[in-house]
Amino acid sequence: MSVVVVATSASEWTALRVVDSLALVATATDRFLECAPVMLRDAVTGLLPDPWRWIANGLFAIVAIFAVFGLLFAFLTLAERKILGRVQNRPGPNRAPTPTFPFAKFLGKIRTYGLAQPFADGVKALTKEDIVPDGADKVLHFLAPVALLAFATLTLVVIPFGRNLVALQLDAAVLYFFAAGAATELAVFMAGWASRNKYSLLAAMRALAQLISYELPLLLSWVPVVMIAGSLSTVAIVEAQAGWKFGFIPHWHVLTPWGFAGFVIFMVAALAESNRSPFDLPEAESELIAGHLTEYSGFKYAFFFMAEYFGMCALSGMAVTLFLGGWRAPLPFLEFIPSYAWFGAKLLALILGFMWIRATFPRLRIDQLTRFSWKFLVPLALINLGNTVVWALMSGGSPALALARWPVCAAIIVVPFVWLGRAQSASYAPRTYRYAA
Amino acid sequence: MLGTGLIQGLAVTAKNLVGSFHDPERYTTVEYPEVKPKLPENYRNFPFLVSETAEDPMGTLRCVACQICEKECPPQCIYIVKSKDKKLDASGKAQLYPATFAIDTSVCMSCQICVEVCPFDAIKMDQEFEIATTDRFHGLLLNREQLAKPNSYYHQIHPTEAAAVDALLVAARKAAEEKAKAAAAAKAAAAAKADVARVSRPVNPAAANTNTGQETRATPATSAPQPPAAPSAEAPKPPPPAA
Amino acid sequence: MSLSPLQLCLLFSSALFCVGLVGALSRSNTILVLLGVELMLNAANLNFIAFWRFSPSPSPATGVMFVIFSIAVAAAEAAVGLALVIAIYRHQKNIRLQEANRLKG
Amino acid sequence: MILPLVIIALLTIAVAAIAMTLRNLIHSALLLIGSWAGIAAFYFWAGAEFAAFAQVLVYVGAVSMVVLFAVLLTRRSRADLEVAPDAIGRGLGAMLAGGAVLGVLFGAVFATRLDVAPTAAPTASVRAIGQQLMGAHAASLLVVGVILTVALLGAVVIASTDREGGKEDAR
Amino acid sequence: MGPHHPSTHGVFRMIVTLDGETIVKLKPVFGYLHRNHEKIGENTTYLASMPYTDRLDYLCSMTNNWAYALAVEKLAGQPVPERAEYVRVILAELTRLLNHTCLAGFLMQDLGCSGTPLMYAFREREKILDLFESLSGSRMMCNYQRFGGCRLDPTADWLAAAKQLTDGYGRFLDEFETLLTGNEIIMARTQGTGRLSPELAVNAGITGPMLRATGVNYDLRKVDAYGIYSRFDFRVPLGDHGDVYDRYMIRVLEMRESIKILQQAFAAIPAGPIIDPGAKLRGFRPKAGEAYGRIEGPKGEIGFYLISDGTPNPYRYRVRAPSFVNLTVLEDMCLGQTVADAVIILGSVDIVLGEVDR
Repeated sequence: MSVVVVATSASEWTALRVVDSLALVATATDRFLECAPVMLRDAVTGLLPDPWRWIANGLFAIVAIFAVFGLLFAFLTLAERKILGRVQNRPGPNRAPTPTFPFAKFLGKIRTYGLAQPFADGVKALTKEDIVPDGADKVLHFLAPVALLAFATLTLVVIPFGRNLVALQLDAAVLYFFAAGAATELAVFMAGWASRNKYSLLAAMRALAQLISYELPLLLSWVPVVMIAGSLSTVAIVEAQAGWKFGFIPHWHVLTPWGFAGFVIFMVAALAESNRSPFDLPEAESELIAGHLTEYSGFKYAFFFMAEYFGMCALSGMAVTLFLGGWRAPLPFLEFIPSYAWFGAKLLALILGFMWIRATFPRLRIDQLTRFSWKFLVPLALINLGNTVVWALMSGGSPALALARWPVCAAIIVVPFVWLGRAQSASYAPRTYRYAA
Repeated sequence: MLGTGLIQGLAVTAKNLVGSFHDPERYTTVEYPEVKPKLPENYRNFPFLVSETAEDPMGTLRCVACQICEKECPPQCIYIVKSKDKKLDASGKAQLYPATFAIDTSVCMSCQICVEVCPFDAIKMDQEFEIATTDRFHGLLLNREQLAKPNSYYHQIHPTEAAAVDALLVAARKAAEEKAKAAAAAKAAAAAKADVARVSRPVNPAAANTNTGQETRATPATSAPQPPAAPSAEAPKPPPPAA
Repeated sequence: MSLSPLQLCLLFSSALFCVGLVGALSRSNTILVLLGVELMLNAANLNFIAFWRFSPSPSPATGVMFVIFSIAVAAAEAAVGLALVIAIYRHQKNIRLQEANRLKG
Repeated sequence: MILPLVIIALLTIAVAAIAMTLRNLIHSALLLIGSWAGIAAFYFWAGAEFAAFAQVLVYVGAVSMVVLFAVLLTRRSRADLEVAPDAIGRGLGAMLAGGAVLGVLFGAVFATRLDVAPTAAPTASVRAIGQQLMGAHAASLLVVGVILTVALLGAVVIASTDREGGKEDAR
Repeated sequence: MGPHHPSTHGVFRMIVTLDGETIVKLKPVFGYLHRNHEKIGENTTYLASMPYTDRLDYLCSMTNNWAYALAVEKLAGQPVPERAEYVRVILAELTRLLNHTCLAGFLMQDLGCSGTPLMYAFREREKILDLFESLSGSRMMCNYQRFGGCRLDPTADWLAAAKQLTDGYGRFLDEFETLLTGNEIIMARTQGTGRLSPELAVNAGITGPMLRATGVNYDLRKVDAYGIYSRFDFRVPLGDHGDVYDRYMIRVLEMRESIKILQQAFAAIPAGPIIDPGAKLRGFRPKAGEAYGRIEGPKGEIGFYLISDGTPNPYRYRVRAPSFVNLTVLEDMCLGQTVADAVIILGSVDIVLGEVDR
């Protein structure tokens, strides 16, 4: 599993609130595997005098995130093509040979079942000639992928990967996450505008319409979680999901009616936000060739690709933190597996879900897409807010009340879902066909 | 309800994803260079000339340069030049042979009409499909030497069809011998009669039982007996118009 | 003349205010004027936070409250302002400030 | 402790100044968005994280979109973006006014003795802000809510009369 | 949208004038694949142009061959033995399965599925093509029918393999339908797009599934009852909206009918000669006169009009290609739709450029 060595470092500028990482280690269960990464980091930063320790922490975190998510990106592309292939009854890439050096001829013969594919893609992306359309303003053309990747990486900083493995412990972490997420629209606009051709500008406008209209459901879907957890900081939210009921049902938010509805809305909006599967309109091959990415080639295109995967990882990481109990083990006796392993497993499960959906569904048209968001997701998210309030109010009293709140909340969310669903699908219905004589 | 159709769709793709690992029917790729696909017996690619024996392919070509296939070929991609002299063919008759027999495989669309119309079963369809060449002109113009392949090779690629063709040939050759013997016997009898009736000299038009020139294997008018298993190689040849 | 951090912040915000002012005055394109005004607004917010930061009793975060409300209102103002710009543009096909002097229509 | 403040301040002012003088409209708009980010960094330094993220979310996320859309919709051809340098007189006049205002403000700042103890940054935790928002300022919160919706509807009505006008932001 | 736009099936160009997203005017431009098929037909013998008919609609060569053979048999009054008729029906229905599966795959590809339904469709198509290859020698260019019957007699195990395939085809269709027909996204995108009114369809001479999707009951297999179709009982599905979804559903239902026909044909195929003994292969000189043979191809009515003047070459050789005729109404269906829909509508018309340009 990907070992994430991420430093716990207080936000630099508020010196007062430096949380002493050593204190945290003591409270955590002292199994070696669990706090190996933190101890490793402390061993390194211990040598440095005080002001430099903070910088070392920061660097450690940055290096760790880029290393882990860079590799994850590489193998995710491979996993995507393998899964797509297997769904379509074909093997997927397995022909990439291992690099042969003059002295090691036999190296090329090893059948690498496709594992060398990401590196082959990387080399291909690097060596591809980098075309910049003459009309484009060079600065923006270059800046767009960099900005997109920067914002995507910024969002990764705040997700708690393990028991005390969070790069930046912020008070308003979730708000920070979506602030950085909202900035990606800027980069998409820059990309569309900089490549100076009609198609990519049209596609950039479409992409923006999509991003903006799906940002609202995204934001509204995590408000209930914050209301129940009582704090905006991701570490506190994971804390709120601790403990088990009746010994084996974990307190995860997803297992409550409003939590499940919020999770579904969050995932659908995340799909749209990262331009994947039913909503991948900007890169709709059949209409606009490659959307706002038409004019990019070579390494810059790989950057866009990487930013998309980083965005997908960040969004599904946040979904895991908010709804699936971050790095918590599902069952008490499974505690011995290190926490970041659990986080990794859940993250991969969600991303595989993304790919599975990509392999199955066709694309929505732009007007259906925005209508779906405004007429279906936003009202549903608002109703979900009301639902959480009811849940919270009823949770106070007697156990009977506690039991009663399950059906009530479930009803509150299911009835509008069905009613809105019917309104949404009014325009089409499964048809029966008559036969001639 | 809104999501049901979508969920069913997901279930189908999941079934395929899982299926592709254990169910051969759901994993159809054959990794070509390592694993060669098995070709059906009737598969046809470009034609080749059948020669009786393997040792001297050029000498024992069945083709008698009758140029029927050259006329019938839709894209006209066969080019034949008749030889001046004659040589004995398998059944001992003196036959012409093609001095040059070239097929331009860049034009040929392997439609197999030449095989149908050839009365001597001299040209058959090959199964060799890895014939990429770098040279566009000369590489694709196959001359006589490149086209000739032994009958044994023909048996190897089209077993049932070849067996049927050989059966027909052997039958035809036997029929030819009997006719030759009958003709010899008739000649002998005629000679004897001639001596006896030298004086009366009746002129009886010799039934043209042996056509000179093209020795055609007049297959019986009714269609070739249907070999139960083997597909009949050619449609029965109508006796060509009297030479 | 040791400058206390608060004074530094004030210098920073006033400098920003002046840049916004210059921008608003010097450019003829309506959108840039609006952006200049927006910049001036942000400079004001800056002062609030600065004073809250160095105020003796930071507990009731009034400064921060003020900033949040002002951001919200400024966003609404920007939206309406730019809508006006588009309306003007449709009217007179270019958005040079000087020519927007006809009140008719 | 002062160093980060100085860096942020200089950076933001520089970016804002360049934004104001640039010829290409799109570049200046983008640089201005950069300066907003600088201001958000200042909030972050000052400890008001909530304000910083609000600023980023509202300005860098949404208002920038509105600005860029407005810039795009109000041009006929690419040439419109190269805004011709306006009359020098106008520029000079603006510079003079700005300089005067700057002088006055700097004088005021230097004159007052604001001896403030370099106390540690007060932490405005989100919970505290929440309580105050809902507590003392609940009424104003609702008013702001109303303003936003009214502004939103107004903007949409103004912009899209006959032709499909500016795409107003959802905020 | 240029000649090699990724979504047109082959070299086909649409000049589309847009107002924002909706289409105001659409002018199809084709002819990029014109190979002078009909002039060649006049310069070669009847037999020689048989392999060329494979290249007309390269997806279903068996039905092209049959249409041409039917026309020539009508011209020359050539009787066809019983077994050949059965083999021809079996091959035509197999081609219909093949073509409709391909169409469903391409349509889903235009809709945006990243290849999954297309791969399932091709997996089934490969099985049918393998059958054709083991029978006629080549997967797509079969050149299998002759005037008065077929070239080779299908062996018993070929018939068994084909029967086993048709029995398994029902299962594939069910899986395909659960994946696609109930899918809300597909229903939302295709229902109501590219609507074709029955009157316009009839006036424009549209034939095949497109016509039946608008509700007009016209299927040559019932109208002409050529060959021995009168012996099989099968139903003709009719749609009533005439939009893209109907055309897709009509084709899926037709596939189910074809399976029924195939099963009946396999049960009743007699032994006997595969080609009429009197059939002449070379030196085929039909008496002077003209004939028009047509069959219900997967894309519509494919017909051959021949005038012979007693010489081995036809005097006039004309092909009535269904794709070409169905394409004429493309503009009427696309008006008012968005660009994304134009691509789907083109996909649902199911054109093959080889047939359109000839």
